[in-house]
Amino acid sequence: MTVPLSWYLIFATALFSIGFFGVLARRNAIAVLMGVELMLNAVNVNLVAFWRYLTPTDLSGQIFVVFVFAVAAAEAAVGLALMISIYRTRKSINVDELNELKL
Amino acid sequence: MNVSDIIRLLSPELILLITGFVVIGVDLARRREDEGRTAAAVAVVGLILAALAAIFLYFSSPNQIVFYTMAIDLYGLFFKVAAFIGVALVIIASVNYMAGRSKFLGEFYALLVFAALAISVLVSATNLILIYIGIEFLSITSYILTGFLRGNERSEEAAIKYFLYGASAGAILLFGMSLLFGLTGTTDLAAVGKALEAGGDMHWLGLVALVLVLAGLGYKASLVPFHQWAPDTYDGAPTPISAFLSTASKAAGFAIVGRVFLVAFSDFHPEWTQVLAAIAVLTMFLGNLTALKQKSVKRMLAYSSIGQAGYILLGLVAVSNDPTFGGVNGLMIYLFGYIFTNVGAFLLLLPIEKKSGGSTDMEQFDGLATRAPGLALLMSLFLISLAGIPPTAGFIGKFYVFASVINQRMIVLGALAAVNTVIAAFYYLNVIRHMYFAESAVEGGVTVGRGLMTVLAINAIMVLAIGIFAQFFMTWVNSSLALVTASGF
Amino acid sequence: MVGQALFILTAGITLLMALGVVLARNLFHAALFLVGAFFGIAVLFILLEAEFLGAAQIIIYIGAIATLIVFAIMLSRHVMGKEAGAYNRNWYFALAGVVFFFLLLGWLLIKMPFNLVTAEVPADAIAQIGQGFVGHYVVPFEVASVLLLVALIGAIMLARER
Amino acid sequence: MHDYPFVFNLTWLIPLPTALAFFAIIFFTNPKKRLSSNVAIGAVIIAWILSWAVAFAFFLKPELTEHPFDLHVPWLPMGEIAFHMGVAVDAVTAGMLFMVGFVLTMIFIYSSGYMTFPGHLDPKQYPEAAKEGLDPRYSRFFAYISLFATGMLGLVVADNLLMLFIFWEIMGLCSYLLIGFWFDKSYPDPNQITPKQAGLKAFLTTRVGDVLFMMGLIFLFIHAGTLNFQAIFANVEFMEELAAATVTLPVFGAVSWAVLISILIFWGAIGKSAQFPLHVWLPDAMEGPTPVSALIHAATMVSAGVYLIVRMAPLFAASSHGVNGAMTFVAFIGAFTALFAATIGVAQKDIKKVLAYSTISQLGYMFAALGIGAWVAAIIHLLVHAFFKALLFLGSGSVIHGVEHGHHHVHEHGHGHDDEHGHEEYFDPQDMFNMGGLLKRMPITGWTFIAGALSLSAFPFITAGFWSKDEILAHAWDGGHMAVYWTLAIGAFLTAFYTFRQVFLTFFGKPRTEAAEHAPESVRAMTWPLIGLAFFAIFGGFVAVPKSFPVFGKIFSDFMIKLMEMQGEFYPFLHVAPAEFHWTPAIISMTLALSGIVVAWLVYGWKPLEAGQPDPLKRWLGPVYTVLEKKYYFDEFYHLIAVRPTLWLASFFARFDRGVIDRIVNWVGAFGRWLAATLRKWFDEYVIDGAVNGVGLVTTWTGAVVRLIQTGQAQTYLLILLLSVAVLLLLIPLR
Repeated sequence: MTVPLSWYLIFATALFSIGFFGVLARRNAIAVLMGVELMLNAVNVNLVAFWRYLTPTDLSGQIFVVFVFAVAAAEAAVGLALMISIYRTRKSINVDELNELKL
Repeated sequence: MNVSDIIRLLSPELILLITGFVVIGVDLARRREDEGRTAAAVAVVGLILAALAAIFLYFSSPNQIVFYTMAIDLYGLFFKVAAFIGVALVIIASVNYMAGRSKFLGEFYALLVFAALAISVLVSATNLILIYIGIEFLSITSYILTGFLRGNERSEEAAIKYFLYGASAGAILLFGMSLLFGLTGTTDLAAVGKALEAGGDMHWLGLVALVLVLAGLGYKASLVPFHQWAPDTYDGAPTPISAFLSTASKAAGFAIVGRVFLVAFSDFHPEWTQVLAAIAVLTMFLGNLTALKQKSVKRMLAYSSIGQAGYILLGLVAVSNDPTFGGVNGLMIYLFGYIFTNVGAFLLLLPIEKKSGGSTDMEQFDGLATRAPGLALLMSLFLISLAGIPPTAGFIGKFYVFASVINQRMIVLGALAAVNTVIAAFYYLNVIRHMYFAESAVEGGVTVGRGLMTVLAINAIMVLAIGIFAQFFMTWVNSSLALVTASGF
Repeated sequence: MVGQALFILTAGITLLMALGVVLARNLFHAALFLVGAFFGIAVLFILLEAEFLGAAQIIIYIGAIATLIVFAIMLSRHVMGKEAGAYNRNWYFALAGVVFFFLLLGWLLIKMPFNLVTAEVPADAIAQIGQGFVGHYVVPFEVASVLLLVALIGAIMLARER
Repeated sequence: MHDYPFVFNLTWLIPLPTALAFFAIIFFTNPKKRLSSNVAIGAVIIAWILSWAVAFAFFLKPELTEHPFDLHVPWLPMGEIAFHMGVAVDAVTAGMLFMVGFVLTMIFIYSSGYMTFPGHLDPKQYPEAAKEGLDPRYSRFFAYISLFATGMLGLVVADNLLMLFIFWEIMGLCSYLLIGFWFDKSYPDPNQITPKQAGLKAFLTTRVGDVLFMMGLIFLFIHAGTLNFQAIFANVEFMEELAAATVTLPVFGAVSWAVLISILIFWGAIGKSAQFPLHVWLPDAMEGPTPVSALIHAATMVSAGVYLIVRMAPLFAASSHGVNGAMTFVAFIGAFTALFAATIGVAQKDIKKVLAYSTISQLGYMFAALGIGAWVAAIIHLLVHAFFKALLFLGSGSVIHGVEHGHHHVHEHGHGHDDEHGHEEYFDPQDMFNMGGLLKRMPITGWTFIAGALSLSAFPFITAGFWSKDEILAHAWDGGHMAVYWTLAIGAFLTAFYTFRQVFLTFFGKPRTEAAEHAPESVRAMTWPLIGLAFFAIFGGFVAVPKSFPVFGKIFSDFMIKLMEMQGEFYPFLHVAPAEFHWTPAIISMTLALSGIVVAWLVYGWKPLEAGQPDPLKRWLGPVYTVLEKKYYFDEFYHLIAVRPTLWLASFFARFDRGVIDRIVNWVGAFGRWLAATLRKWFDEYVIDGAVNGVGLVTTWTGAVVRLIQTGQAQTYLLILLLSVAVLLLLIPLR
């Protein structure tokens, strides 16, 4: 355990922020979804690091991560299905072109 | 705790689970023949059974923790009953609307039942993991339901925006939860609360987690500035789903915000009171002022429901131990009445949309009093309730929430809320004005199906009943304030 | 020291991969970078002695989610030609916001007082995880399975040809 | 338990028939116009019978004042106790029931005759309604007034403040619907307010008062734990506590809770009863059909404000122990409004607007009375005023109707000048200068109107208005409130003047238009209610003749005063002292009232105006009158300090030296106009425009902000989410 906990946290925050940038800046919805996946992964790193450094004998942290996997998979499936569906209608999945609904 | 106890305590959830599968099965067997009517009927019966089970539990064995992560307490049961009724009303009203719009009607009703299941789990959850799963479960079913009208650009756009917003907010929520876990080493809400209380000098760093969790949960309750998905989504979604999202789903959001803040963040009460007060003021003003400028009634209701969220939040801001004006009881009765009022108002748009071919602009309401006096009267009743004018459910809710605020000596907050009711009265009345004081450009009456009429009538009766027999409902609410904070089996 | 070096190497590569995901103009390349980032995180899990999660990460993220993403890219491929820009017009605001967020949150996190516990990971960790799923966390477990089923139904319904 | 007559148990039924009628009309009888009106009239007659049964049962047992009837059921649980809803009957309620039941019935019957096919609608558009000769929305009108009646009756019998508030709001909603009833009416002059706008204005203005009222209500509830009138006012300790406990407010400093609550509640009354500065909605509310004006201005909504303060009087009395007595505020607002509105009434040409300002003024009398502690006088004047003001409004409606018919008659027979040009010039059937000589054409309307006018002018001895007004003035004199006394006395002169200006312009002289020449008398459904109301307008006041007054005092008992005094003694703090009859103030007020009538006769009655001849006041006042005529909404200062003295001085001097005074008047007029224009400009620019622009600016600004952020771009939303989170996080270390 030579690596300080804060290194993991900073890494996770950086990964989270990079993912968030992808969410905010990419035009293609699939790329946005990839950003979301990065964010979830960052949180997983957080959780596992906390588990290892704070409660190594209680496996709740790891169990939490498994649930995040499940949710991420479900979310990706539904999200991608939505994108394919909207692609069929509009022939585009650029997020910034989806602005028929506003104000 | 033996098996029969578990089955009994989880009976609402189990009934919903079985109902969901039965609905799909029934629809597979009868597809095309009845346009989903059987499936809808089964779903409604299942929801009513689940509500009855919840009511039964309410009287039998309140306040127990089941399987470490769920508290079967009166607080949760209250929201369960409210949400089940709301979803059942939405389903009945959807039958005519959805027939012909989609081939997957069984799935539609099954998803609504599963959404009810998600709410049911969420409002009872006392563990960060279950809260996360519950929120995401509710969100994912909502995304699908919002985008259910395949090929309809607005519905699809609404769904994808909701999805992107919800997924990102979910990640932020999760980040906050991971910090809570890191600070306290546990995922149980009560234990988190205790650990934060014992946190010593640095305990205020828990505020970081609080902010992230607030953003992640607040979006469900459409609190400003986490509300922006809401108007677009309510506008584009199938109208019954807008009704669902702005009522039952929002109620679940408030329920869980309430539980997390009261149990896990109880030590931060002075801090979050200020933050939530600011958010409530922002939410009220933004919702109401923007609603003022809308030309489409559907969009106006979307913004109005944001404004309403601001009033509801005041209940949490003014939380106290006062037995009469404790704040949370105001929040609960407000939400309970609001479910009926807003479901009614949104569903009333269905016949209007049908008549106009999709538009809900103010002009479509012109002269409705002549063309369909009953419908106009019902709409007026719902709008009056939203405006908080007695003797309706909306008045009772506002009365308790405002009284709690004033009771806490938050005079400025009370005054700002009062200003908002005046602004809101203006745009609600504007619709009444269109219905009663304008010559209609459109000719002919508005037809309302039997199912929808039943739902509207139930809503109207409930709106008035809560207003008139407030004694009965408030007794119920006041007895529901119990929050299970103990952990363990 | 070896641990630290290993961490810095893995973390650095993972962050670079992540940057690749959000910066690559070609979506297909972005997906490949994503697989790389997932892999790097799996390595970090193993460094943290969470072998089970490392394996699960590879199976679920790379085996399922990344594959799904690639499918989706292929299904909507010809839209992402060279003509469309990869970023929306507000990307610099986004960049500034994200950097601000990172600095702020990073600073707050460094100040956080965590109660570190030094202990060995139990030998039967995987068994304990399994027990957790049928013990304390049985309700989330069941709910998650229903959630996956619902997502499946929804995804099929949404993505099917009309 | 006390022994109450059985009929009291039926009190809660009183608001019910009209409520049922409302639903019956909306859901069932809507397509059948005559059936709808019959349902509504039937319902209101049942309510009337019930009201009078309860009222007389009380009058027959005056000893009940010591333990008023109260019947209630639990409604909202409040911790241990529950909030009760119920009905109560005391002397005030009985008096109100007596008046409200009767006046409502008269108005309903009158409406069935009044709501004929209106002139502003195109008969081709509504062929069916035009054939029947009834308003196309006839049924709806009766549905609305039924609900309105429910609101008023419920308000009167309510035994607690919250229930009162609920019925109060129901009335507010109905008044909105009713004022805007002819929403499709528009005028050639874009500046003239339309019914639609007037309804909204009324609702929003009163809502300002309502919000403050509700705040007061909540404060009172938090302190008292109940809102039941008897429970609060009978609790002497609590009232003393409330008067002693202070709260520190920004700007005002420390005030007692009793004062704060009283003043907050009083604001509700200011809005509802159209007192300064929330009076602006009432004159515009004249855009509604005339029976509505009678409903709102006479019997019901506006008097609800006075009734509220009558009910809350013990609290006001308790609050005046301290320095900043709330009653001083009430007296000031009342007296000021009484004079201020009377001055405006002088220069109106719309027959209904005169009555509107007169109503504001008379309500001011009642508040002034309450403010100086003349509780009984206020109640008596409230009851009497309702009769004669309903009479005057219905009478004016009858006149308008007649003139409108005359106008149509002229057109149908083709000897109007307008037809030659192929288009119709706008004809205002409410303009008094289009009338004249109507007494011959419409004798019943005319004579009953004159009866009402005499009563309003407080014609000595024989009219109800004299006795009730005298009671207020006597109290002011007795109590040494000289400022109030003289303000009200001058107001009495003006009242007599403008009332008889109206009478002479409308009913005497020669008809000034062909329309007036051909005006027929109204149908019986309209004239009978006039006769009924006229009876009470004249004789109703005899219940208020003081015992000490010679001859009359012996003949008529002062039974009503006695009853109210007994009731007042039931409430601690109220200190109801009977006013002695004094010749000095009585003679002063008599002189003023009579001289008002005489001056009106000199100006308008002596040499009646010819067709097209302008108002003589206009000639003498020149520019000032133009300012008034242009419907400048007479901003308040202008009226008090410029127009009124000018008008008054002018009309006074011009009588005996026209030549000399002309120049001075012109100068004063010019000065007045300059002052008015300046003040108005200032007022408009900084106050009205400021407020309007402020509101507009805020909504525009919000709109702009929302447009900026609600772009439809999901990623922008998420960026705002992120930045919001970052800002909230930033607050943590900055804490």
